[in-house]
Amino acid sequence: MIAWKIGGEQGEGIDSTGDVLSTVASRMGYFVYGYKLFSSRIKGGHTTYKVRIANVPVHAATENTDILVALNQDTINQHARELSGGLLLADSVIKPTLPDGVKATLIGLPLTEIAKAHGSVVMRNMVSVGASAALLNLPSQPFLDYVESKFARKGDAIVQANQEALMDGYERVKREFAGASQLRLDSPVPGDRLVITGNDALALGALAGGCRLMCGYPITPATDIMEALSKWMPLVGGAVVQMEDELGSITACVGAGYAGVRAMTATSGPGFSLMQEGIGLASMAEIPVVIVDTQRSGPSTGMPTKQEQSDLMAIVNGGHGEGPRIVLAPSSPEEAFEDGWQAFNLADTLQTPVLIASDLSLALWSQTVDRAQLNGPKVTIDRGPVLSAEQLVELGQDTFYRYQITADGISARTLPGTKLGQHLATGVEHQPSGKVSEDPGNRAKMMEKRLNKLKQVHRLRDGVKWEGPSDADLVLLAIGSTVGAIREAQAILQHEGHRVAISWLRTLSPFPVEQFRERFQHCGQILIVEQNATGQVGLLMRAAGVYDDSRCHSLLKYDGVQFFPSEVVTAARPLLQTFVEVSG
Amino acid sequence: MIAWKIGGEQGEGIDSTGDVLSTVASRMGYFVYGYKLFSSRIKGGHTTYKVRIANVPVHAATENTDILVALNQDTINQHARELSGGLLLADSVIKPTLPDGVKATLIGLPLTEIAKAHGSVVMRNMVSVGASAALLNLPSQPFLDYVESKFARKGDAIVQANQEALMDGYERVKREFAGASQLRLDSPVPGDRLVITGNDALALGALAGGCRLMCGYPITPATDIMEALSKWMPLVGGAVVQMEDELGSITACVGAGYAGVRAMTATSGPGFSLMQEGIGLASMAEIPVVIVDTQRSGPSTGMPTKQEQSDLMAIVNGGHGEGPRIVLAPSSPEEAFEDGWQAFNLADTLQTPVLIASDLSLALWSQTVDRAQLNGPKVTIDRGPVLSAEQLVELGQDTFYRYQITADGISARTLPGTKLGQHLATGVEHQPSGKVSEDPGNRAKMMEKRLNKLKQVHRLRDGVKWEGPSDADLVLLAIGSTVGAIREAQAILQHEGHRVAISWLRTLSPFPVEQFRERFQHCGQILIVEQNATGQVGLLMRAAGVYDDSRCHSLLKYDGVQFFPSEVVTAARPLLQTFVEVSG
Amino acid sequence: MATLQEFKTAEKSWWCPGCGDFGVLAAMQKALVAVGAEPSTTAIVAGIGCSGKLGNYINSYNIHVTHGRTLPAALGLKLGNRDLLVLAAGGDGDAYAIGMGHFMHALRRNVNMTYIVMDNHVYGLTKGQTSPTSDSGFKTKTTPKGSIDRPVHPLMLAVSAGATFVAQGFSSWQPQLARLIQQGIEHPGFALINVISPCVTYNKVNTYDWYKKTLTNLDDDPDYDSHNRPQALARLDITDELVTGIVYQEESEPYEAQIPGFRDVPLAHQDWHVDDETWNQILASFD
Amino acid sequence: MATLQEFKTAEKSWWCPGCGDFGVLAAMQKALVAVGAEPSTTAIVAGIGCSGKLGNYINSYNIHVTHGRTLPAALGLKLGNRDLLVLAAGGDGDAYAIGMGHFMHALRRNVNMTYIVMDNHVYGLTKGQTSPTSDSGFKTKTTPKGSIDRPVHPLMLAVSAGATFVAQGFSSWQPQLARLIQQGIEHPGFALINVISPCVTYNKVNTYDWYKKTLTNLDDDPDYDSHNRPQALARLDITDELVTGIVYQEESEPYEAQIPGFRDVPLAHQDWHVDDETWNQILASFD
Ligand SMILES: Cc1ncc(C[n+]2csc(CCOP(=O)(O)OP(=O)(O)O)c2C)c(N)n1
Ligand SMILES: Cc1ncc(C[n+]2csc(CCOP(=O)(O)OP(=O)(O)O)c2C)c(N)n1
Ligand code: SF4
Ligand code: SF4
Ligand SMILES: [Mg+2]
Ligand SMILES: [Mg+2]
Repeated sequence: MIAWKIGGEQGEGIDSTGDVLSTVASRMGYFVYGYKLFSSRIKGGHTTYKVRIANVPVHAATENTDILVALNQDTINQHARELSGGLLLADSVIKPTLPDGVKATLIGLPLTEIAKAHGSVVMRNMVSVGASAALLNLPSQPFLDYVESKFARKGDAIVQANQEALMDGYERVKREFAGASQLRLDSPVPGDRLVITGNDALALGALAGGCRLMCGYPITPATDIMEALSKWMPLVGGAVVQMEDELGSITACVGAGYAGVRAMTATSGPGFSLMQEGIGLASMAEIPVVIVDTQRSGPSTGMPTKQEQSDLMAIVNGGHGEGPRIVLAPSSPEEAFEDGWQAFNLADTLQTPVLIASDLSLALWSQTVDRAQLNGPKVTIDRGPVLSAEQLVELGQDTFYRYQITADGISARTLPGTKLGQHLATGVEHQPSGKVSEDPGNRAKMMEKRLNKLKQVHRLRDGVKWEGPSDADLVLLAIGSTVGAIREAQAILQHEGHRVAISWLRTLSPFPVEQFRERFQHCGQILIVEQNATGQVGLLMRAAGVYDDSRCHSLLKYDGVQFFPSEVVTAARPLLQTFVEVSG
Repeated sequence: MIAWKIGGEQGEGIDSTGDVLSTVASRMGYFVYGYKLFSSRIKGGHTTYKVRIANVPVHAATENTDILVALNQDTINQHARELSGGLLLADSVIKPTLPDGVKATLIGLPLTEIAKAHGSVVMRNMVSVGASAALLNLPSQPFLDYVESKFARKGDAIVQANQEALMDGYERVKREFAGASQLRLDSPVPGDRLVITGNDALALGALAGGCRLMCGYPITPATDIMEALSKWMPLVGGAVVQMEDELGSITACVGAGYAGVRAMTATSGPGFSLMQEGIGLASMAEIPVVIVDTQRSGPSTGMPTKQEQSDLMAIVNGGHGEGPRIVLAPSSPEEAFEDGWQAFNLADTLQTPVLIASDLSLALWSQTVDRAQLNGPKVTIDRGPVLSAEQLVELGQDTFYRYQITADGISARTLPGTKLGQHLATGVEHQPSGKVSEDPGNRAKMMEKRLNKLKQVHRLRDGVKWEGPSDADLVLLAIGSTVGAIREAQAILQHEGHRVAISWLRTLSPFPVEQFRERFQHCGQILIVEQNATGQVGLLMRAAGVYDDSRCHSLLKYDGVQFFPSEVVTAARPLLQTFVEVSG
Repeated sequence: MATLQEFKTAEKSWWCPGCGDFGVLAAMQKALVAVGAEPSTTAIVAGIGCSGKLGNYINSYNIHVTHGRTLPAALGLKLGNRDLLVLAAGGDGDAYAIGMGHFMHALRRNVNMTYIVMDNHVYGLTKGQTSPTSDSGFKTKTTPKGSIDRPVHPLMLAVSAGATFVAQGFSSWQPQLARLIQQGIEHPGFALINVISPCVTYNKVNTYDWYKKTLTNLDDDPDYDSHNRPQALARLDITDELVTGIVYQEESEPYEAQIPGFRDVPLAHQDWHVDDETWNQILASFD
Repeated sequence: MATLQEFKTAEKSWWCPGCGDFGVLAAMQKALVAVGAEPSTTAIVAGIGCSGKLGNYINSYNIHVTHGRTLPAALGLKLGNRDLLVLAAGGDGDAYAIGMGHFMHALRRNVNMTYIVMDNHVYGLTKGQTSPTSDSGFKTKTTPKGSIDRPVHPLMLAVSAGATFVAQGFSSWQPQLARLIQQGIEHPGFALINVISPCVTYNKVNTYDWYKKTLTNLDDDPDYDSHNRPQALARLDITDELVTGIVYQEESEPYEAQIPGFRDVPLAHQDWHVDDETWNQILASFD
């Protein structure tokens, strides 16, 4: 496992450097996890891109770095301390100096100058990649192949210039700093894999699940979903509409859901707050719709480019009144893909809004995924109970009862265009026929009908995941991207000889009470690891009546930085000691 | 205690009939509680107005009726069953018939005809009032005085015609149905009292507390607040602005709060959902603002004219991210008045949004209040820490640190216009100076600073009210207008010999944990009575860690009809029996 | 082809006797018959207000949304199934206060639908507050001394915002109103029909009589050319928008005809499975 | 009287080198000096976007609100303290997409404030999607085949919506821009200054050079009368709004001067206690 990081100013090509490295490493058969530090500004401002490379799956951020590529002294000052004996590759034009007390091998190369020699300063990323490849002791050919495929469309000259820049960096390190790097990755494990972010995986899942209309409004860190679908929708005959705001986005999706098309919107906190009213409409009129909230640091505008999981209360029950909402929480690109399509099946079968609680780290950071996990053409599409004109004729009623009271609360719908299926779908309380009604008896029945539908969710989906012994002394519980950190923490703790399990919630609402109870009945302490200040996962557990004061502990982080496994380990150890002491 | 009810079609003058009766009864020294049944339409549709009159305070709706005034047969069909031996006064033009099995004395009077004889059908309300007064065995003079004062501005002819119509109704009953009514109220208890709704009391409180700007958008049942302030603001030099929507309303109030004026908006569920983003801005930028949510049946448009308490989760934590919110819950006009002004003191001292969770029944139904309880000129105004230019000079800093970290989280502010006090107030995370910052250390401190402020709330205000023995066998717990029903239920149960207390929450957020624990430590069972389907007060208790599964029970109602004391009594009795059995 | 009767529902209307909305409903039903619409392929999106109850009285697919959001819902509905005849309807508050942003953007987007605004210059359902089209000086419970806002001029705004079809009708002038709605439906793009629909309960100023005195009918002016934008703007300015008829129209290609790759088969009816070839093409960018 | 230096803050700007917003900031500061403003009595409301960061760089009272809501915040701020000089500023997305409804209503309300829209025809801060003023055909990540929306015409809309002062400036033409902002501030009502402020990173079409070629300056046309509404509308139509200068202005009495009973002393400075007489007068209706 090697951790490589590059740092410089925003707009200096940092992103593409990291992208090249992770893509090539993945193609070679390694697993990668790549993540950035960036600000809510376009050019300037410090930014870093870190790539962890290993021959086993990697899902989390860490603190230490093996190779740091610095395009400015600022990067060295801020990050050299992470090196602890590693390699610092710096552009010699900045006259790099190591801060006091930092141990690292400084490798100065005129990155900018070399790039210019090959034609342009923008090729500095290729020089950096080449030099990095040499330090990683990787062969150069896969990088050259990548450059060829990436720039093929731009012509041979461009391909060649980039390849030469890359090789120049590669060879200078091999030549001038031979033996400087002892780093070596274990053998790759070839496989058919992709490098993908949670946002892209979710968009893929939606597309595979039949989403054919996306109405959205740009917002970090959700915009990628709209951008990805903007590229893909023309291929499948669907549409993306950039709306005037999020009020429009959600309502357009509700209108589309009523028409029978699978429609989705994706936003982050501020936009999500604006959607609360529209989501309530979908709950009340029983219209399928899918809403993604890729959470970021709040409240208000907060820190738009920083990680947080603090919209959970708003997502689960932030609308006025009491309408059914289903809330899914993916923790990896694979699960984002799965939720992307399952959300539509749930929305159609239960005729209610389905919300996906994603978060910035899951949304934006790319990681290795088996291609087989993203099998779009194989996805099942379940449109739920929809009646055709023929079926309506068979039914032989003179009115179509859109909101017929049924045992499970689910009533068949008709799509506009279907003969005899006309009805009123309204956000006002209504009778089974759809007609507005203020009758108390009807009201109570309708409330129960709608809320009852949620009981079906756990039948359709496993709400609580678990890895490790069922009678573990400690369970680390998380949601979203934090699952990557607890998984790595689990490995460390197990390595130390502890019996540790991890668990994560796949469905936040309705809360999977039974499944939770069953999973957690034999274990010891529970450490809830979440990225917010008020312990919202804990609050959801309390509301569900499964929070056990004697066993539950909380590890919160709300500084905008994603969890490191080491932090979880540090918080976990005392709990394990307690256990050992008590039982020992 | 007498219950009088009138029923007919919307737009037929039902409202004014009830208003006259309750106002005159109050002036005579009786306590009244008047409430309506109405639909979300303007004319047509069944409506009733019920007035309970007694010589002790009345705070709740009940099921039975002593006198029913029916302007149409529909009213008789729907409500005669409530009479159980009472009096049915019906317009003889409708040829009234009693439904099978209903026992009541039918008193037919040509109400419409009499009215026409006195000049116009609109005077039917006066005829009905006169006839009702006679059936109530009340003197006629106070009614005549009322008519005089009410119509004085319209001229003598109008006064006289109305008085004559009233007396005609009065005397016909005395003459033609002498002895039909044995109803008699106990002696009145003269006092200086008013008849007022929660909405008006809240608006009065706000005005008294220094609210000088109201920005709102009409919505049932909140509009009265804006309408009342529209009348009053010109008297105090303030303004009411009818905005284009609720997004505008909340943001205008935030802008005004920044300017240093006390600004308020009032809405109901749908509008409240739209305000979530703006409330978050106020939390983050630490700007005082007051928001009223007069809850109604949700979700979505729901039943706009029906009672519910189902926005609590949205009010307490419906915004994205985690910003401090203070949530008050008045249960009577007196408390609505108190919260009206206290909200502004809290908002100014803690520099954060203050939300008032009202409900339709509290908002719209009028009841008797001692004038001394609404003493506007005596209200204390605490503007919280605001620095003047002179104080800034004394401080001698070159930058003003608007968001200085302090022990209690509260930092002094400056109002625009103050020399040397310039700063940036932003919804983006910021340093103590107000400058934008994404630094993790700063972020964590700022989150803690803002959330810490909430600790002050319980010092400033009693969050849990209690009436009855502290070691009661059963406590009825409620919020808002439901407190009226539990208070009456308590009286009934105590009368039956049970030891019953009632308690209600005055502050919903931050939850008054300590006070709650202290209050509830010695009591037995707890019945939480609330008007929603998911038990939101219970959920708030669970989140606060004070929900005790072994003692807590829930009585929920979500059919749009307010609680009747009898329903509470019925649900309470088994719990008291359990107690008796267990302990006996 | 459906008859007028087929477009009616059994429900008794909740409007006050004499409300202008009755006329709007009737004209809409007539227009639907005139264009040969079928109840099952007609979809109506209604807003919140007295006006918004209109959908309850038409036999068709109806969705009654949140206040001010008819147009985004109608957009989704039409893109979801482009074979539907889509109508949106709501009040002046719904359209021009809370819905103003969507209105402006719907005009420039030009999705094929017809928008009927039932303009009574007041908020009816909330019991008579000023609306964006209320005259200055109009007294209501929120403006006891008279409104100090200057009214919104919806027709002028629509034309300025790039509307391709703008008309105004009057609830009492049924034949013209039905014809305007019909023409709006037949227009291949976004059609705005602002309908003067008096509120007999809360607006005692802009009454039927008042309109009969002040409205002029563009149909009666042989010189008026509804294809001439500057003329339209000028006429609206001079008349303070007190006109009926087609104010402005232009050739238009609807939005949905321009969406890249958008198919003729309605989205709702397509087979949503993605084939292997397309899938692999998409995944290629993550290799 | 404050100097230019006094309106600056020590903070280093977060804009890309060459961004048009630098010019807008500079012109605003110049205009503030020109009108004799003081930092302590100047209040700026900024929106969310690259443009919205402007408030961070002016020494004055600044409130940085949510996306699209500058104008309601500015309304509250001005009514809260009518002695303040109130400026609102934001991007074209902030103003004409999510903020469109407020924009239309601010125009008709006419509170005394100046609204500076930094129009770069693109969403800068979210990394280059189409904005409401983007040209048709503009290619971005959300419109890879080119935008099919027709652009909003903010000046035309403003004039139609009842604006009392409408101007357009260009970030590169400093003297004119500073003068326009100054005139906007001096106008006793709502003043819109749409400023062409190129985004050098995401808009490679509407560049400085492009504008220098296409913009015409109304100041250079001796026949142009900014008090003539029909002429203004016509000119905007012909030029596709590619003009700078005062497009339209009219005499105006601001909203706050018309509020019944509204006092001259700013609300924020009044004694808020209600006296007994007023109180009893109010309570009389509940007797
Ligand atoms: C978000 C929201 N705000 C406010 C309301 C309350 N409301 C219902 S109808 C209406 C306005 C009615 O006026 P208009 O649109 O002109 O329709 P009309 O009743 O006059 O036909 C309002 C403000 C609401 N339902 N939702
Ligand atoms: C409610 C909400 N939706 C979306 C966003 C994300 N967002 C931030 S700035 C922006 C638009 C920026 O464009 P513009 O207003 O033109 O400003 P510019 O950056 O071009 O100056 C958006 C959509 C947000 N902050 N809040
Ligand atoms: S209140 Fe006015 S708009 Fe509403 S139904 Fe009655 S007349 Fe029509
Ligand atoms: S992205 Fe564009 S608008 Fe934003 S700072 Fe850079 S140049 Fe300016
Ligand atoms: Mg209206
Ligand atoms: Mg922009």
